[in-house]
Amino acid sequence: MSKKDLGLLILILVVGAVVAIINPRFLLPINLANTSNLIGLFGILAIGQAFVIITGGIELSVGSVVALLGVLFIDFIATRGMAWPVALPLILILGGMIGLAHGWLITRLKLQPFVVTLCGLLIYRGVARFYTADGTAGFAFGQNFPELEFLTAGRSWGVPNSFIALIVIAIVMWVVLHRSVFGRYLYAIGKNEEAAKYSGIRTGRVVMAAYVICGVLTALSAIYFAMYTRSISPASHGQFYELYAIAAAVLGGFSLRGGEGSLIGVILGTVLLQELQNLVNLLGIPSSLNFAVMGGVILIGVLVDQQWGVFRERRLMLEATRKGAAGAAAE
Amino acid sequence: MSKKDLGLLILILVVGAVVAIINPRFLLPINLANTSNLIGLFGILAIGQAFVIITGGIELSVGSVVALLGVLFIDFIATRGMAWPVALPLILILGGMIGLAHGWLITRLKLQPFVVTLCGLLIYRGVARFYTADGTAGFAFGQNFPELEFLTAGRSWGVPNSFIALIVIAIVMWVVLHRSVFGRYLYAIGKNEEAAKYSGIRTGRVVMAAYVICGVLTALSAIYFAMYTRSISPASHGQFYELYAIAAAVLGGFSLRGGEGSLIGVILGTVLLQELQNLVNLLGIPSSLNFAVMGGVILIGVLVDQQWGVFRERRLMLEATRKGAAGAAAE
Amino acid sequence: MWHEHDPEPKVRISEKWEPVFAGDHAQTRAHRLLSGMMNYSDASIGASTIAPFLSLEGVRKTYPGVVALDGFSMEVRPGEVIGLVGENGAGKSTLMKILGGVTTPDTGTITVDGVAHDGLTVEASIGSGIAFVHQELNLFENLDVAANIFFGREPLRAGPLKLVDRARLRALAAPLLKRVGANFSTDTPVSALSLAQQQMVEIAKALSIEARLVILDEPTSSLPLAETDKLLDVIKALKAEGISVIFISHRLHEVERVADRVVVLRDGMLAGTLPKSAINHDQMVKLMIGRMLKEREKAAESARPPGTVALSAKAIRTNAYPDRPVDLGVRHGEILGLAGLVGSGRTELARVLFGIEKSLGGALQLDGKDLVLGSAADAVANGIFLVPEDRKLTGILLDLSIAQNISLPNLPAHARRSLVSVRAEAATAEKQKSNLGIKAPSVATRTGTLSGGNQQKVVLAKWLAMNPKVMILDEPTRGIDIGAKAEIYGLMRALADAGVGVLMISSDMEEVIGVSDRIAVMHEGQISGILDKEQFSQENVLLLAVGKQPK
Amino acid sequence: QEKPTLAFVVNGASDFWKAAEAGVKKAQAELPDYDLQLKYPEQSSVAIQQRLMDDLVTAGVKAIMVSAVDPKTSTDGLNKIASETALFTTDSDAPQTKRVAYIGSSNIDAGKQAAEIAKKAMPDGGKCLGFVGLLGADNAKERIEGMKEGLAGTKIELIDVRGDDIDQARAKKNVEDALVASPDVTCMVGFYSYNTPRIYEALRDAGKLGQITVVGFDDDPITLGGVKEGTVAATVVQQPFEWAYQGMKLMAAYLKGDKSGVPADGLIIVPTKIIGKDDVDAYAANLKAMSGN
Ligand SMILES: Nc1ncnc2c1ncn2[C@@H]1O[C@H](COP(=O)(O)OP(=O)(O)OP(=O)(O)O)[C@@H](O)[C@H]1O
Ligand SMILES: Nc1ncnc2c1ncn2[C@@H]1O[C@H](COP(=O)(O)OP(=O)(O)OP(=O)(O)O)[C@@H](O)[C@H]1O
Ligand SMILES: [Mg+2]
Ligand SMILES: [Mg+2]
Repeated sequence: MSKKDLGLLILILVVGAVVAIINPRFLLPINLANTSNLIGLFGILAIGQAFVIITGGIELSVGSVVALLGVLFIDFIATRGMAWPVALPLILILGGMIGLAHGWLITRLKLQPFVVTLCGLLIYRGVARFYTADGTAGFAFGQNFPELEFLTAGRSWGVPNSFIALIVIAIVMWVVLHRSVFGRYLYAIGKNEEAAKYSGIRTGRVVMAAYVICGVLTALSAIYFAMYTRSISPASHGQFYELYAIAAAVLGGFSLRGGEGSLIGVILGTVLLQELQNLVNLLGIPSSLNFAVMGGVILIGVLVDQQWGVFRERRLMLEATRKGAAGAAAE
Repeated sequence: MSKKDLGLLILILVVGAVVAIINPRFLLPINLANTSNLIGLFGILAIGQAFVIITGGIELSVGSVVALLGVLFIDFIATRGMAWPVALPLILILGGMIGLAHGWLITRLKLQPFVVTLCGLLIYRGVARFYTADGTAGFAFGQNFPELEFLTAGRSWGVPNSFIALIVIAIVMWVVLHRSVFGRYLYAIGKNEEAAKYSGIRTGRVVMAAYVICGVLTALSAIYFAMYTRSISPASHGQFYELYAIAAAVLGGFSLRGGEGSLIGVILGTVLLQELQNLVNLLGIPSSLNFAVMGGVILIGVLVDQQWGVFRERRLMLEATRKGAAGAAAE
Repeated sequence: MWHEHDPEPKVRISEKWEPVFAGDHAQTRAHRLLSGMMNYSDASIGASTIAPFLSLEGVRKTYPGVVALDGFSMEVRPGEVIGLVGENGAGKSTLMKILGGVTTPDTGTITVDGVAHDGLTVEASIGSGIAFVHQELNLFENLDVAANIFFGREPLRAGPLKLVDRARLRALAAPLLKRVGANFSTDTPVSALSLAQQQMVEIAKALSIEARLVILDEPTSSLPLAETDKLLDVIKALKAEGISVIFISHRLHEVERVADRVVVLRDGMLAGTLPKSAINHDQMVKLMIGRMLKEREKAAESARPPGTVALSAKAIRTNAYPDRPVDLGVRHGEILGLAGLVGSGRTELARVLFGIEKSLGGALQLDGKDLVLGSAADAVANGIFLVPEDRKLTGILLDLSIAQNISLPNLPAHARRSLVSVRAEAATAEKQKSNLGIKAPSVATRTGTLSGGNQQKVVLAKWLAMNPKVMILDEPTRGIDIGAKAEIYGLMRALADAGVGVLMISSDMEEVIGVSDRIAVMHEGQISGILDKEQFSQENVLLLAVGKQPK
Repeated sequence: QEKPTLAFVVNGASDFWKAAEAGVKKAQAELPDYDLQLKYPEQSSVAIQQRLMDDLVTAGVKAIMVSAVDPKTSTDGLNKIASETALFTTDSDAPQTKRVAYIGSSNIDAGKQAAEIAKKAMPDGGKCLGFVGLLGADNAKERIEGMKEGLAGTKIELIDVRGDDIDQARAKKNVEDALVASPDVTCMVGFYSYNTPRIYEALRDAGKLGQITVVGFDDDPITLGGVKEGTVAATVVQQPFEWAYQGMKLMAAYLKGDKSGVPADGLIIVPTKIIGKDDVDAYAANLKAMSGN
């Protein structure tokens, strides 16, 4: 765990302790379970985003994809009677295809990631709304899918299964990002794509793979969100989720210029954001201030992190100078 | 006018011609006036955004600033009884101060523009909602400000004054961007900030000035928007306007990497976007498809532009090759 | 779009040019000098009549883990040309950056016109008449040439908006371009210029500043001979106007030709100062690295006869000259030098051979078999490697460690079940580090903090750690010190002796003639001729480079 | 915070709920033993509202009255809340859940009342265009459906309804564009509280005020002003004040064990009212009095 991640962890614990002192109900198992459920949902989303951000890209269409694929998933299993073990991989494949399309436009046709995914944001939401004719996709009364519901919204030993899914995904993705050849390529491309190309890396494929991973993880979280809300009005479902995901990554130490950030960081970023949401509700802060609190904390977090870095560097410099001076004096 | 701008102009005219053929009412003076009014409103916003994008930055808080300053403006003149000639400059100064704060955080504290303005997006909306306690800020029935209304929502010789304002601002800003030293510095910083610094430019100040300009123009358009809707519910007013502004700039040939784009381009981008909105309503396209149409056209526009460039380059090459071959044969 | 290529090359062959590389003779002379080794210092020439206008006193600058400058002092007098030499990483650029106000020293004072400063800012530096051409290019490719030359000092029209007087800007820039011998116009966008042409713009920019001191940090690193001559003339003209020049170069013969005084840096300290009379190649080398060089002669001799053709281009056409087909073959076991003037299309050819760019026509063959390259990855898979011209942009990843850079092209070989083994990576890197003598605290050091020469060695190391069939080196010794150069020549020869086909693109005449087994010369996108060892001469290369027949 | 807390959770930030806030305030004055709260979710989305209620339950709220964002399909989520606290619904019902009771009005009936207004204003028939925020939202759908039902068999027709995603600039532009695209329209209906004022202003700017029949919903001050002026035919108002006031008192009583206030079918309908030119003054005065409370 890096110093940066440790700092974030401490911030999370301090905020948690303060909230727990003001309102001890914060620590009730039910509250922790509810919050960790949402951490699971948003965490999966944020990990996907992180893979794209590492390459120096950005994926703005996440919220719209959550809406579109959520609508499709519910429509498939609730209205069209598709078996969920068929629908689920189908949705994941669709997510992967969306990612592939983005990656293709970005790497082959050389469009800017911001532009491609901004258009995606607009298009997918439009399609989702058109698909339901602006109506709501949801389950009929009494329609149940016990196994699916257990997997997505159920709990094991009191822990939400969505959170367990996040942990599993995080471990796998940690290995991929920090230990594998592919992960190294991602960092290299994020730092300097040209130089990576000159080292014989097929950068196009690697970047495309990052978008596909993001697409699949987004699709997965779309299913989780759909099963959590059990109803989707495509006009608003998932709105701003891309911002949550990006904010989690940035809080977790990712640079939007690419090539920086750790998987633990993005998970901790998600935890902090959800803790803040929980705090606003639990402490009775007017919900109109919810956004302001979130924005304020991100800003302060990033600022402290940045200033801390500057401070440390200065100290190192000073030390080096002093040591050098001492050495010179001794000679 | 560059080739790129010309292409965009042709696209606008072609789309306009098609719509006019399907529904001739598109060309009614009243429709043109209505649409140009909104072009004025969004155009001012987009010019501000363009100044920031040139430096390689981004301003995501635009929509929230439109909401916050709009709420404040209406509150000042409608509820607190401030004279509008006082309130108006006050709001512009507030906008400038917001820009200054962003510029300061970005240039002095070295935070990423995306992060700073994302936090702004969250914070200002939160503050706006808190300010009205999630209520609506609006004029009482019959509350009138004839001069202000004439300036903002009135027409001169059938042309909306907001559009005239845009033209004036565009001319001034064209000179600033394309003819002044400041404009030149903006382009240079957008391409290579380090090198600009090595040339003795106070890059921090220049970038800050760009954010201040963006803030002031955003404030101005916030006033225009407030006088157009005459009522603001801070939870939703101005949502996604930053995306419109960015989309207009990108359509107009700006690169989010900085250092590229022209003022005419961003205006034409705004015109195209508003033409599309108008088209959706006039052709009776389901309003759920509004977003999808916008996203689709931006994507196609950017793609065509990009592929056109590739195509032209190839043709030039081919020609050269042919000429060379012919020359070789002649020798 | 690029500018029209002038059919009549505006290149004159300088008569004054004489080779410095003179083999044994120079060697013995050096030994003679060394035996009576004098350690020159400022004091020994203190009799100088003109007072310095700028002086540095005990300047020290440290970076984490590195002491870049260690109590360095020097002074600059009006109208003198100071040659500043030293190994890679000796601290030359750091020193200049301090003068240019880009960095501030930890301790020490800078005295300008009798006023002492702890450090300068960029504005203060420009204000006191210091013009600076950086080692790494600092141009704005979205602006045109004139705008770049006068950037930050644009002529203005009257009025509050500070509008640029564009006509005057162009009028001011045109003579400067002429002076540096540029063949492009003032309104060419910089993005359309080659690296060497960009370097000319940088020099024009330095000339445009009403300067008392012009600092040139390796301005000739990618300039071929003719342009270099122009630059040296410019320096002499400046001196005649009473302007001081600090000239940094690893091409010592250039220093020899223009410098009034040579300051030698070693490990951040003053190794010595040579007055005009004592300036010679071997003396400078001796002070720089503390020993004499022998490797170069060895490098020139081929241990084996050349083999079959390894990589050949058949009527390949590139983006730079779509109408000119190129035919060229590199044989196993030889070093094929590729010479040519600025913008003759050598880099473009290398990019096509490496698969980075698609050819517009023609075919490639590797060992007689047709080869289709879709990307650099294909080239690497076939054992064709490229050491690119622009190190900072394409050669290495400045933010990665040395070890990570070296393992990058061959990562799967350092991985088990596609998980990277840090140990294997470090082992490879350590081996290369000691083989090439890369100067760095450890292989985990960030590459960006290394000096230019050591960065170049890292680029080489990453390919040497694999098994090349064909190695293309584009300006391999650009910005590399004389010692390291010799080492790199040795490495190239070792590669060739092991049967690798080596294609060395170089603008350094001395290097092309001294190292190659054959020399191909490019002229406006085509191979105008290939010289065999017995035809080697400076004149022949230059004649071919301007499209004439060799003698 | 020893006092039991009762929460009123709305479906999104809107002026509409300001009257409910007044109702909660009035109820608070009469129920000193309870802590009454009105909560806005920060966005009008199921997930966020669900999260808000989960957190309220965690914070120990004893009873919740909710205007669910999407009641039809949120059965499980609402049942989860209902299993942990006393759940009431308002604004739009969720009859399939285990909620204790519903208090509110019927949007279908409101739509029918809008049809009444149109019929009265245009005895000779006409063409109506509707404007709404979210076309897919239940309340919008029910109002539109109710109006269509009410207009069935008459010469008045609702030809299209345009959505604006609660973007007021777009709401106004939609009206402007409609005036251009469909010059033969004789009546406009604003289905959301802010739609009627935007219609009013766009007509005023175009000089068509009075020529086109405007049918309104809710009681935005501009709407009421238009009614008084005669340029808005009439408006259909709900009574969120009553929902909140009666609802809070009902919840308090229910928690004390007094279940007499809950009817057998669980439906407490507070009827919507048509406010025409004649009743507008009285209504506005009442509104003012309530919020002054
Ligand atoms: N920004 C930096 N951070 C850390 N170390 C640095 C930095 N810049 C320079 N150094 C170190 O300072 C020393 C001097 O570097 P400098 O660039 O001055 O060398 P140089 O003499 O110009 O070499 P070259 O001939 O290769 O250009 C080197 O060891 C280098 O690694
Ligand atoms: N992609 C391109 N399209 C058009 N022109 C190009 C392109 N790349 C390079 N050129 C131009 O082609 C010419 C040949 O450039 P190249 O870099 O290959 O020459 P070079 O022999 O390596 O010279 P240098 O000494 O400048 O490195 C230059 O004038 C350059 O501006
Ligand atoms: Mg250097
Ligand atoms: Mg080259």
